[in-house]
Amino acid sequence: MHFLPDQASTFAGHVDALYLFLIAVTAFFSLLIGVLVVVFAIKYRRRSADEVALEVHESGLLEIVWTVIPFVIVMVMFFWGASVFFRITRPPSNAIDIYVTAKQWMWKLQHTDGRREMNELHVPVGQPVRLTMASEDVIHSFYVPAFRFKRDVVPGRFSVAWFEATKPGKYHLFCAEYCGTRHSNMIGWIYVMTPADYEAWLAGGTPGETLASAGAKRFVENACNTCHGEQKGARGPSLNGLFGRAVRLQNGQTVVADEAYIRESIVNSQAKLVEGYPPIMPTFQGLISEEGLLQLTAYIKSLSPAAAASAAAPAATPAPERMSTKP
Amino acid sequence: MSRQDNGHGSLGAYFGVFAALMVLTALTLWAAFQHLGIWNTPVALAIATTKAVMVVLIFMHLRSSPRLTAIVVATSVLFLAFLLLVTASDYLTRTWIPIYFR
Amino acid sequence: MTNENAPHAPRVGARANYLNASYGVRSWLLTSDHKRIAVMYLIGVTVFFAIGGLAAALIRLELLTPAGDVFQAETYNKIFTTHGIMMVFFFMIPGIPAVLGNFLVPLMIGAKDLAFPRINLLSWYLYIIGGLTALWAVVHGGLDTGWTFYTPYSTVYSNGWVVVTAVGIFIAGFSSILTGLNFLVTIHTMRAPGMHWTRMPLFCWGMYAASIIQILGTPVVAITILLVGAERLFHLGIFDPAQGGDPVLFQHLFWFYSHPAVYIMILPAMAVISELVTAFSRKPIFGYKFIAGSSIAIAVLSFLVWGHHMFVSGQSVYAGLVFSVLSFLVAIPSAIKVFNWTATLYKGSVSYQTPLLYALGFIGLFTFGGLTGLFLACLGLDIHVHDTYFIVAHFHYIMVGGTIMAYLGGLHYWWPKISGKMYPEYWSRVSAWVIFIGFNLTFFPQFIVGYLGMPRRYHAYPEEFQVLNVMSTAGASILGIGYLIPLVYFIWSMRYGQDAADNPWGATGLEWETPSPPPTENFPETPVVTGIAYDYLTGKEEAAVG
Amino acid sequence: MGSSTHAADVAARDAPPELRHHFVDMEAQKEASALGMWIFLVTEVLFFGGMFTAYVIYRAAYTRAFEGASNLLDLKLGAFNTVVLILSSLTMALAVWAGQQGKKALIILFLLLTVLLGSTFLGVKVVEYKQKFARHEVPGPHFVVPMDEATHQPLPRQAEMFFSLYFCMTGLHALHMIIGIGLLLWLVARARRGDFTVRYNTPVDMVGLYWHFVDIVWIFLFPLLYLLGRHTL
Repeated sequence: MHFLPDQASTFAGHVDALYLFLIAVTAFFSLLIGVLVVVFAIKYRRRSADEVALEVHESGLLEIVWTVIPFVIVMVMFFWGASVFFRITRPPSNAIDIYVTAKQWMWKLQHTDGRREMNELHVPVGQPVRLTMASEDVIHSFYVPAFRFKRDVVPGRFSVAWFEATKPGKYHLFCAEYCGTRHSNMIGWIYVMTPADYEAWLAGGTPGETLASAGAKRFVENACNTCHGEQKGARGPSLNGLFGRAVRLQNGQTVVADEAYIRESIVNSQAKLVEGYPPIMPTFQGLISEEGLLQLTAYIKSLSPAAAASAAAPAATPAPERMSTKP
Repeated sequence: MSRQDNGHGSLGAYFGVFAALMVLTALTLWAAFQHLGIWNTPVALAIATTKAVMVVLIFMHLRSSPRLTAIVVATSVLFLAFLLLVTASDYLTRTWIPIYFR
Repeated sequence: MTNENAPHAPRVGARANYLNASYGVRSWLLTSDHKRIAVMYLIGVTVFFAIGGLAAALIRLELLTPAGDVFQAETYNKIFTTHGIMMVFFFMIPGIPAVLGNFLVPLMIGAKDLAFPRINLLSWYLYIIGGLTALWAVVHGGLDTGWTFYTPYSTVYSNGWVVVTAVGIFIAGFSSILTGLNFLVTIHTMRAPGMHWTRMPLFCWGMYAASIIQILGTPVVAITILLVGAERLFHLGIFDPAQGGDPVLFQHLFWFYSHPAVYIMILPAMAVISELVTAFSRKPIFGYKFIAGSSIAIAVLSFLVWGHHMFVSGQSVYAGLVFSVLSFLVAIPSAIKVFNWTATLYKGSVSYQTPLLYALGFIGLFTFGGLTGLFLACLGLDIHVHDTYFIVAHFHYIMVGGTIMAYLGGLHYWWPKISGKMYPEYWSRVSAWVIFIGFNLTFFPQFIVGYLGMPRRYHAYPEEFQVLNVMSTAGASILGIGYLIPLVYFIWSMRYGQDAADNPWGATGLEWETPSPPPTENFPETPVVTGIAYDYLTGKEEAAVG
Repeated sequence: MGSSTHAADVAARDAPPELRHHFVDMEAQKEASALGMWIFLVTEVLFFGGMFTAYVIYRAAYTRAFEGASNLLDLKLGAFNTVVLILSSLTMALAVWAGQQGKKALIILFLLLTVLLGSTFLGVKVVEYKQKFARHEVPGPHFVVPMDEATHQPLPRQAEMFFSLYFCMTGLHALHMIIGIGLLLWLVARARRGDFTVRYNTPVDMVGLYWHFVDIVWIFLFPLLYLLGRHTL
């Protein structure tokens, strides 16, 4: 009977340390209160029917003490928790890309070289893996207890998160957000493999059509190239080298073109109008499937190979912006 | 406290507020067609809030009601502000790139 | 002055009281006496608790085995949704406020009745109509969205009775609003002369704080559920991402109410505990102002913390930080209360009657439950434990270990006043221990299986979690028996119980100055309050006995 | 318990018929009723507040779509409705004033005027809704994405969200108007029976508070729904 799941990611150790600290605090205060209550109940039990209690004066100091001490403790918890949380919010730049499509009651995982897997994911150990996830119907949640990794996959946007496996093995994959009848069957396995095994596995499988090429086909099908072509005076902004670049908008702000920006500009094209171009792009809300949006994003990312590597440039300072959301 | 009635506005106050509301309605209509850039919405909301405050103070005679009623009204506005601002804060900061923490 | 003379002569020796003031179903169903309405709520709340409890038993039965072999997946989903809805909206929210609050608030502040008695009766009818509507939906096939109605599953993909259940909850929501409104106006305008705010029993402070939340929170969930219903009926796209809607906005609007709602559940429980601890230590409360102040602080702060339900749902990082720090702050007033209760026991004259057993059980379990809440407020940890059984264990420690323990403690404590009869002391102590043991065996293993990664709402789970789930089901059966015992002896006591004295515990409080059970108009003439709340006679140090 | 007869209990024996048994005197009863109504209005503020939050969020997300769709609304009817509603607030206030004076004829006159104005408002709303049904601007399966008057291009598809919110907000507001008119007619019936005197006119006051609140909701709805995109024309 073990009380902690396997620690199989860089993140797991930090979370468990924090967990043990909170357990210590919980145990201490529960015991403190429990013992005090039992001791007082026994020591001051009513011995005769009309026995009266003893006068006890209220003490403001005591009240301040047991307000400040809990406050300090919870603030320590907060800062420690926030630091652990920030560790996972930014994918490192050397992460490999996996595109995940969640559909009612199964996970479709696609590697950039086109290899597709169902409810299973093979990743090399010691290599950060960035998941770009989209849902085709309801909210799902990609949860790997061994990595202490969980991220809701909300339909209507990309959910980007990452993990780095540190221990080869076979780990549970669960869907953690209730998503319907077979919610408990939407499970799978993450296979963390040593580099040698991973190479062998890669060699064994036959890579299918890469996402980027599927995206290119879809780019033409939806007549995107009529405006976003490379010819002079094209009506839409050129997409070469777009990914990762800062884009100046009509309202004067600049935005970093990440996956979310690409998706929003397809689905809700009027949200961020690029400077120097008329707002004539139709909105493709509900016209392109999640699969298609993933492919288009992969295609556009492939148009700027340099940018793809340093997609998550650390230097970008927070760009406060007019209210915008990714529905 | 207000003039002759036991705590309720007089006729003059009612007609005065009515006139003011009409003027403000005309003003907000006019202002809507002016190009004030990002100030269009704040101006419209400011006018609407003024009209609402006048209705509450005079028509609903909050001015001559016990202080507790004013506290109740303030609480509703405060908690509505909680709902609006905290929800909006999520949407506003969603595109901010988190500080890089390694 | 009883407003109607009793049709038959009252029982020999029984003084005129609110129970025998008039007979017949009409006299109950059209009553505007807050005490009778409280008893009718007691019956309604018990029925819905039984339904929710049955659903809980079925869940635990299914989870005995890793494979989903007792029910089909869809049936299991409908069962846990029924358990959630029945317990949250039809037992926990009305629970203590409607039963104990309705009965006691007028009595404790020296009033003849609530400010709006007929609206109080309307609240009961809205509660029953809402409850029956939700029950109708359950009987006709139920719904499988979970009690949270998350979109777009509830609006687009679920084929259960979402709209009918939403209407049921909407109606019951107004019962909660009107009860809160009644308490606020009563406490503000109808306190007896001399009953200043600082002399009011802490029970009324707890009801006041819970009413504030009911008034400010319930309308928001009402409109949210209305929008979900409208979206299903008229194919609007407000929360449907395919048409530009945002499911996270639904979560914001839903949790804006649903987190303060958990404080509607716990504040009345804390209010009961303040009464029990003082009465059975026979000693003024320690830190009256701090406990009353904590209730109000919780009521206000609870409206700013809802984001901790959405740390992993794509909410912005900075909003997550703000919600995390505020969620930690809202834990402080609860800690202050626990410390003050413990200090009240110090140098008291503690008598081990059943209400105190429940109170001490509450203090222990609520402390542990509250502290596990800090795990969820903590950003780094919530990533791992969100939507797992760790969370299920946390909120059951607060709701079952806290609110239900306090509810039973309060029910035992005021049973002489409500029914005029005493409950059997032996059996009540046995059931208190059975409940305490069964509860811990049920929910403590869930913390462990939760951190190991077992997700919530799973019909089938991996084998390695089975041992802990079997322990939990074993505990649930003990807990189930524990709850049946009080049901039996409370009914038994109404007929065969020993007649109760006006003040069986020797406690302070205006409600103990009325006969048991009190007359319809509570106080022949309005009492005048002179002393502080709980001004028990206390001896000096040197005069201490033994 | 001493047998000190409390001043209130003496007053209770020869109290006016409208005094409820659990109140000390009429003033306390009126104060409690007013506080109760104001607290109810707090719940209404937050009830509409939920929808205003959705409106604010989606307008920020789909500004172009919302501005374009808003310009399709009939401004003349909207402005006329605003004037009608503010006028009805005046007549309601006069009805409350008349109630305090106990002038039965004036109470009935002003109440009926308020009912008339409220019905006019609802009539205009019916006209507006019919217009939208005709132009397929009603969200749902047969919604047609309208043309943007400024650029003569079809509006972004999220314009349907604007109309969803438009119908939810104005629909709920209209429902509150219907309830208000029902209450006013009930007041007229009671006024005709002579229930309202200088000493007892609380119901008129309470319905007045409710009616003014519904007017305030429209005071915010009108600019947010009708005026937000006009500056772009």
